[in-house]
Amino acid sequence: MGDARQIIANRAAQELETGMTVNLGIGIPSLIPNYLDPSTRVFFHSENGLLGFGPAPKVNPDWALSNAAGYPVSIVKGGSYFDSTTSFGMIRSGRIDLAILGSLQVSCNGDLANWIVPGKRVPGVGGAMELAYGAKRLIALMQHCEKNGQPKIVTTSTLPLTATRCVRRIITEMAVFDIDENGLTLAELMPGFTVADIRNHTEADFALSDKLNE
Amino acid sequence: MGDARQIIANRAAQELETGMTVNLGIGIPSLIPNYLDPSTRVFFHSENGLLGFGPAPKVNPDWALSNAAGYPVSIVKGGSYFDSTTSFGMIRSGRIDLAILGSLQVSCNGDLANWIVPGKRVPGVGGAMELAYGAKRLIALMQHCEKNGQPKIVTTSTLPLTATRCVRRIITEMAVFDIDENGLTLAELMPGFTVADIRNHTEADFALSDKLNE
Amino acid sequence: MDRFNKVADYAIIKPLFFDGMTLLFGGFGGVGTPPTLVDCLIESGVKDVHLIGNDAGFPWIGIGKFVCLKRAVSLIASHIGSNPIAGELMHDGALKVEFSPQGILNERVRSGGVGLNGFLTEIGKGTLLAENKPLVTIQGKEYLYESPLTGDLGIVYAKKADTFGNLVFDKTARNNNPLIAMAAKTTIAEVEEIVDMGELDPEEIIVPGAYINYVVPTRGINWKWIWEMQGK
Amino acid sequence: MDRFNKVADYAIIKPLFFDGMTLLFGGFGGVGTPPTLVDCLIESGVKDVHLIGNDAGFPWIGIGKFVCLKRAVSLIASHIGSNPIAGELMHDGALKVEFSPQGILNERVRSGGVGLNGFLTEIGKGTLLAENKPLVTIQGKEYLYESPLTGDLGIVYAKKADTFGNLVFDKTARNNNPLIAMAAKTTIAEVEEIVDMGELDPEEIIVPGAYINYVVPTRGINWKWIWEMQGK
Repeated sequence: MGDARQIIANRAAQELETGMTVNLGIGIPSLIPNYLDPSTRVFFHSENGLLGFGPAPKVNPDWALSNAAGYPVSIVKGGSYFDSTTSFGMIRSGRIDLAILGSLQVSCNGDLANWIVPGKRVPGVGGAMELAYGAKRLIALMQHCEKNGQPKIVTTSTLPLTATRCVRRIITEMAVFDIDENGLTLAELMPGFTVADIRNHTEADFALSDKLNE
Repeated sequence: MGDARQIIANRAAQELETGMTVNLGIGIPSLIPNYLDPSTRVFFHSENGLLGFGPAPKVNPDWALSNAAGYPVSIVKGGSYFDSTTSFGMIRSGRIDLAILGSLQVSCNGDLANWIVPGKRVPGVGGAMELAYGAKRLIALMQHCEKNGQPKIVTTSTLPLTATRCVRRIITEMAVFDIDENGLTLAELMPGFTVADIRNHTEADFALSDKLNE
Repeated sequence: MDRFNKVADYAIIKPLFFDGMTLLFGGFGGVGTPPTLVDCLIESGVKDVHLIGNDAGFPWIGIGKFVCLKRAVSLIASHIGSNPIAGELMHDGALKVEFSPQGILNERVRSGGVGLNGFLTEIGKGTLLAENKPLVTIQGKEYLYESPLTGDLGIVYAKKADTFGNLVFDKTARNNNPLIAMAAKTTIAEVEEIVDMGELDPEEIIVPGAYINYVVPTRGINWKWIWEMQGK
Repeated sequence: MDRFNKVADYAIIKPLFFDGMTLLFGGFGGVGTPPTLVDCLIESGVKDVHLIGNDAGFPWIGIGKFVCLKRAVSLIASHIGSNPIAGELMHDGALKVEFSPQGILNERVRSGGVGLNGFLTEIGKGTLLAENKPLVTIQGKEYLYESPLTGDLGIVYAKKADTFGNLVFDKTARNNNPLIAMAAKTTIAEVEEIVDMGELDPEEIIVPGAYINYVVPTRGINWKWIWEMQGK
């Protein structure tokens, strides 16, 4: 399972391009910097009020310099601190080029569910609704199925939604999907998986990218 | 006429108390600092984004340090610069203790008209509506009558309003009035005027303060 | 009170806490929540408090310490995941929690703080969080109405203050403190350093002193990272 | 375009001006209006421009120079008293002017800039400025709805920028520039000084570079006080 998370993060790291302003959610997305090509220079945004954070200092982390998950970070040259309304203004007004969020379910029209499992723990929504609404491009990361094998890419989400029609790409350890107004398209297979594997583990219907065959 | 303006400003200066945050409108209110007792220490607020301004520098005024009327000022110790939304947030949320505005008409219930004379010049409303709405206390300054003798303290304003039921005190060269939920009360006579003089030059009905007799 | 010297000690500010009050607190995951003021809140013994802030902190950091004492009756926040005890209290019905999307929550506090009457947004439309929120139609399009938040008392943390209450913050400990500072009837700033008026650069002041009623010196942060507390 | 080096020359930014565009401009009575960008706007020859800003400047300062050329068709502002020519154009029907209370105007620009959909207020209720504005009733009380403002191009003035577009301002020349900087599709900052990334204190940055598309060096302010121009 740990391996699947690393595979997803590794593939997701390729989505980042030099110059982008990027917000990474908690969970799998937080692993992405470990796989980022050093020549790819992006500015990471943190909801608590920081644009341009870098790796945690090796010693003596500063309690007053942390990311939105509460872990210590550093600030890169050109980075800035600001209050929470400026931070979310940036998100809602489309100044975040790419948001990559962990997910519980994604439906074939791009509806995202990632904040609540009724009857279980309800930690709250944090900034996910705004990132889903405002980021120029939203990618959802998740393991392809639940531990019990239940598919998480679905026709209609069975969980309360974070936002509707917002996910543009899904990356799992099995495949990469794109979503547009025509619905879901299987864009890439991850190493070791066939189109048939994906069909067997995906509830929603999907089209095949030109580059793929059954 | 110039004299009347100075008399009004001189009387209005007595309204300022140490510790207050004060906004002075253009026109007669801008003359008040000339009459302020040096022992009275207030913070002057300027809509363009400055709390704590002082007198204009004697030489070399700085184009980037001016008040809302566009005249050069200085900044006092403890003063701060901020953007326009912070400036008006301070106004609307009641952090301005006292606003003193020039006025065209005030009605007996405290309605203020000070921004437009239909058919004549329409410079626009500026920040007057917010000051009238948000300042903890609003004082209106004006000459008692129009040049043609027409009273400016009226039962119902004949001009478009800036805000309703906002003026708490009126200071003219003839008198000082207070306004509360019971209406208009003549509080003080300025030197040289009698209650009869005020009755003759005021359209609205008013009560007499306990300190005054007919 | 001297409006040019707002420096106070804890004996002066303790009577500002009262049963049933609405308390706005600054901080994000405990970073930037005033630790000494939270201790003071705890020591004051007040109960039935309505809390408004970003989150429920950690059980040992931020507002979390107070939440765990069950003396808060409600909390408006964006998440409570970092404080499992808050979750338990919510499930037991001992703490009423209203979730607001994080940026929307900040804007609601700001709306109250700057004297506006709420705003319209599409964020949250079609989700659970839209329940009970008025819908407003403008030019044929429906928006959620988000109400302004204000409170009786606001507590914030800053790096430096001058005696007028002008505030300067410290890196990501700024977070929602500038907004919380505007939204309460009375606001107390706990600070690392207090300087005379004129010693702060007027350009670097983030919260003008007009918003602040009291300035108190911190007794120290005593920060614990989550990995230092795990298993304790 | 290099997102880490947004420094541009006037040849690059001239094509950003176009006929019929909505232009947001920073400044308060001309203070903080980018003078070289206004000259560039004038030289570009564009017409039918919709302007949004605090005021109409002075005839010789700020946006006033452009307004006097009759190439703006509309202006949303809080007052135009400092530019009598703007008043004449309004009375002649050559310039459509919409007045907004000053703080409300700034909040409308901010609302657009931070991706919200307008707000409710009591300011202006019962006045001429409430005409044509939707009334929204919340819990039995009526408020005016104020719509967000956005635009095609925003021009602002700052003291310093780094090459990423992080901005630092100069005293009261800050005014509405930080709001205008957020509200347009494309934003150009004219600055006195350009420095490398890392040379600005991250605490003192008022507008993060994420909002800025181009940074151009000013050719100078050439400020004239009103008393220097009277009788000219």
